[in-house]
Amino acid sequence: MDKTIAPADVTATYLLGLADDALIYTQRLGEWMSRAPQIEEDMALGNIALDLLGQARALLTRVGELDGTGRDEDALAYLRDEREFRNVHLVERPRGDFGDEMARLLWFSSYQFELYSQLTSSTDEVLAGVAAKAIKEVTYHRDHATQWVLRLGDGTPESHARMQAALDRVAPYVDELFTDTATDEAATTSGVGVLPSQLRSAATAYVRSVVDEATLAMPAEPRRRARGGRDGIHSQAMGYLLAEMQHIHRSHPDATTW
Amino acid sequence: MDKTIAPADVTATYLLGLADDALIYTQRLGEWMSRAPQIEEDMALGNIALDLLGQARALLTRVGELDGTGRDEDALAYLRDEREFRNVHLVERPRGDFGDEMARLLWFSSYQFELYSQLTSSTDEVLAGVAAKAIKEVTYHRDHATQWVLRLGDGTPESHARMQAALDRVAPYVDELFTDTATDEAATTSGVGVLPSQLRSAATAYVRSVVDEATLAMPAEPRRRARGGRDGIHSQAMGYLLAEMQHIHRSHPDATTW
Amino acid sequence: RGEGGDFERLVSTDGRVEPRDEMPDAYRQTLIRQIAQHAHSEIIGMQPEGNWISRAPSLRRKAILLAKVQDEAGHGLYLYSAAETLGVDRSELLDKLHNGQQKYSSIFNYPTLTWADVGAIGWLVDGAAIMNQVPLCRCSYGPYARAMIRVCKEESFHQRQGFELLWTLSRGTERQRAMLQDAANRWWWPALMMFGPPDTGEAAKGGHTEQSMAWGIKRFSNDDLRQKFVDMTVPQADKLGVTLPDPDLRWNAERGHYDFGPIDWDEFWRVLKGDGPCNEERIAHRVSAHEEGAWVREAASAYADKLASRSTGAVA
Amino acid sequence: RGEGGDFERLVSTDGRVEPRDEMPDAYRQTLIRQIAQHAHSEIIGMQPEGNWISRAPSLRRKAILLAKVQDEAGHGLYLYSAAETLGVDRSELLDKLHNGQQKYSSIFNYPTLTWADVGAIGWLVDGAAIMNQVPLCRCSYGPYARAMIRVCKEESFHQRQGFELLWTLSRGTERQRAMLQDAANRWWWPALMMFGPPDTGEAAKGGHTEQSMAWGIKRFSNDDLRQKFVDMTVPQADKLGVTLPDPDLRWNAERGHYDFGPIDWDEFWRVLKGDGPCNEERIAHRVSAHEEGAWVREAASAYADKLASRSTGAVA
Repeated sequence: MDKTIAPADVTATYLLGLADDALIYTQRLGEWMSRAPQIEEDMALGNIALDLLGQARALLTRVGELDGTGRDEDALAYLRDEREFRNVHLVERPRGDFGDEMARLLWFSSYQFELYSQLTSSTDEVLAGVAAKAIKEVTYHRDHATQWVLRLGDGTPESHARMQAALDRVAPYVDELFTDTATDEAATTSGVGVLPSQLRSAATAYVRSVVDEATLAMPAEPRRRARGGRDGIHSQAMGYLLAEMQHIHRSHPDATTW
Repeated sequence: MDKTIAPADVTATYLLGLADDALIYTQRLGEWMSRAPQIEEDMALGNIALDLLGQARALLTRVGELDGTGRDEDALAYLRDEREFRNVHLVERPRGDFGDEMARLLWFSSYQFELYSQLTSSTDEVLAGVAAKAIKEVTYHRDHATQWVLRLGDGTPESHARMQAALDRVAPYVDELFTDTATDEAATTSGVGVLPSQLRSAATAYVRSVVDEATLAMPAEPRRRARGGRDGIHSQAMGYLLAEMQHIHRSHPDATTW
Repeated sequence: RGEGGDFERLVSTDGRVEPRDEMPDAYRQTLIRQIAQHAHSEIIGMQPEGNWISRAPSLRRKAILLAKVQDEAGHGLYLYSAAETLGVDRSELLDKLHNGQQKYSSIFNYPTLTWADVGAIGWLVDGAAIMNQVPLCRCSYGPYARAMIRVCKEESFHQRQGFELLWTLSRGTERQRAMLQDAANRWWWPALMMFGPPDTGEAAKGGHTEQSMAWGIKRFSNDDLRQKFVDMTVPQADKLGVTLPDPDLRWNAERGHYDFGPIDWDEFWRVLKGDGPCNEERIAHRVSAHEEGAWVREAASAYADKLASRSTGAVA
Repeated sequence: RGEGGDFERLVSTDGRVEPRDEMPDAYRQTLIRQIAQHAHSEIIGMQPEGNWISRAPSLRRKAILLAKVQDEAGHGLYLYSAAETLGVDRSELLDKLHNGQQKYSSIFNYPTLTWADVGAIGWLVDGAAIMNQVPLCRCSYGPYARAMIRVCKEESFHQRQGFELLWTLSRGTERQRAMLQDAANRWWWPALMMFGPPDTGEAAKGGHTEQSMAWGIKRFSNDDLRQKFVDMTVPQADKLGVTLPDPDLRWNAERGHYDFGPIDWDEFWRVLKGDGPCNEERIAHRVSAHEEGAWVREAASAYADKLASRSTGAVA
């Protein structure tokens, strides 16, 4: 895929992965609005979704500048096909219960925390700026997930069991976050990016500390591992997500502004 | 809506309602493929969906001839917006359990049975031809629903309760099937159509006989009634159904053939 | 303080009644009912707009909509807190919402069918709500008045955003403009119904308006507020190039107001009593979120108890 | 009949073994396993294609796809019936599918990511299946052989439809052609793996091929079938203007066959053992349909019992 469909520019391709992670996760988090366990949580998940959407917009805009296609954030979000999206499977996974969401958020925010901590010194100034802003947001996201994993893990017997099951269900999606692609390597060489594999131990150590404190267990090595998201190979859930996200925009091909 | 968005020609508008009922119900029935309670039922529901899709295609093609827009079946199915669809709410209702589906199918096929029995003498020859073919299909659909309502109603205590609950849930959607619109009146006057209100007693009598034999009770007058489908006023479920149905087609505006 | 006379004096001098003050039970119950209904409306109101978050046709609008729905959750929280100062608690009020003992604004029983509906809700529904709510910023009950000040500020912002969304459509393609007109057609009359049934002239007899006015909870009649809303909104419709769906709507120079046609109160009562397009759906959605979240709330509470007992243990 | 010699004679003379005939237990067990796996593949195979019914980009294609998925259900039924002649029943076999004791074709653990995948499944996956199945029409076990005749007829029809879908894309827009090429890239190697691991030369030792051939269940080795498939398919790819993703693929005039590159058997084993993109999803989907339908099957069975006892009652 890197050779044929992705934008030629390595930086653009690299940024597109980060942007799509944030955009697609925004879609999933947005599904919680009016469905959260308590009203405070509708607000919190809405906040996190807004932060991620802000990251996605800044990054997509930058991609459009870099890749030479002149696409704006909306063209990139609404007019690409599934195989052109570069997000990891973790973020496209259909919404599960609240435990699943907190397991996903704990891993994703721990990953993003390590990622953006390093990217503040990216040679791409826009990315460095996004990272500097994002690091504060992501610190809050990670803390929010942490608090909930503690409450659920060390709450009632039911919540303990459900939180453990959620961690187990999310486990197959973790490895992909920390797997290097050729684009990652090229972007790291150029000083724009960072190798995901170098984020693994710190992020995992953080998650482990939370899981331990929550009286839960780190899942065993999962039998299967999601892969291919960065090459545009997604799960079957992705097409439905995009159908919903893009339908109105695509239904008005001649509309120039919304 | 009749004045502004629907095709000017009364016949076309009338046929569009019948076509959209069949098309949208095809979408819902198609969701059962690989999800039915037994393999024979995957086949049966697939058959029914295919019959309805055939009706929809013939009717949509006729609409495109009559309304002067020159649209083919695909333009009508894939490129209309939600407010231009004229189906009743019953068929767009999200898939429930198998009891819900049989309650919906019993009502819909009983309605279509009376409808097509009369439309064989429509002054629109295409419609008369569709009706003549459909009547055999619909007889099978109605019989299929009947057999299942009997089995579920007079099966186990659980299935009895679930089938009754399903009939009750479907009840708010029945009235709309038999409510006359201005288009129905004009189409009846011209000899093309038939008034839905004139189908009510025969269809209801049939359903009642099945419900009785199944040891079930006809639901009480429902507190609410769905309305407006024929004017393009749908439920919130409709937009998601159309997003899914239309996304790929709309994603390729320059494709001329599939 | 502590004397029955304080309440009457406070109310008659346009002072603020505070939670610690004595107040007549009927006043307390009226406030609880009204504030709860208002809070419920914010919470249920998240659904029709939330319906479009995943499908917003631009990322900028998606962000605005997400923030707006989130604000509504926030308004719900302020209002439940205001109600709690009257001696009830949120979970009790939510139970009453879920089992139908308390209402929410009937406007949210209408579906959002197109993207333009998101704008129409901001323009018309929030517009009508603000008209109702601005006087409540001077309500005799302090916590409610203060919550309303904050709510109204955010609501005006939402109202302007809704108008701006529609303004953009009005400068757009033919289909975008048709979408705008269609939304106005569908939301105009329900918005007028938001002010409630007539309560002036003949209709004044037997309603709650008089008592609520005497208590300083209500400042204007439903009909006066409705007229103000029409007078404010018609020029805005002109700016949007929208024809409001009322053939009787015209400026009456003599009255200095717009005249408008008769409202279909049968529809109002029908929807209020449960036969609206989305009544069942709204409550079912809300109840299912509540039930699916029960284990989470229980866990949070158990964890808080553990923390409390641990810190007690540490002290002991 | 009834003598051990009958089976050997039937098999060695290319006759048909029928359910009432005696047969070695190993033969019976091998057939049950193979027919069940084949039936399971039809049932699980409904999912990747069923995934596109709601989104098919034309109504004509939607009808073709609906009919095809329905045919797969039908194939499943014939095959379960054939297996039942060997003394097992469908519900037992389904349980073994659901709990992982029996397998289905690993190809269905790949996702259908674009509309072109529907065509690629018809062209490549059905094409490979037919190559495997045509010899089974002469299988020594009668009911299986007869089921395969019917299945193969319908499968060839599906294969042509798949090719025709792709042919249409190949005459379409640049994006449609890219979709076609991408699908071929992703399905080519998994299709080659459908013939199973090498079973000729060194690899022949220790496999089941020899015994199955002796029993007249298998007629050609995996490698021979794979070669036939490649030879048949490469010219079709040319017609579609598709480049198959194998740099080593070229005509070998000496062998009279196409040479092709090494297959990634690590991927094959990985997916077979559960680490494929959709293994969990396919089984979970199937199990949930089965469990959600339990009350329906129970009701049908209870109702049938009632009818039977009523008619007995009437007779008595």
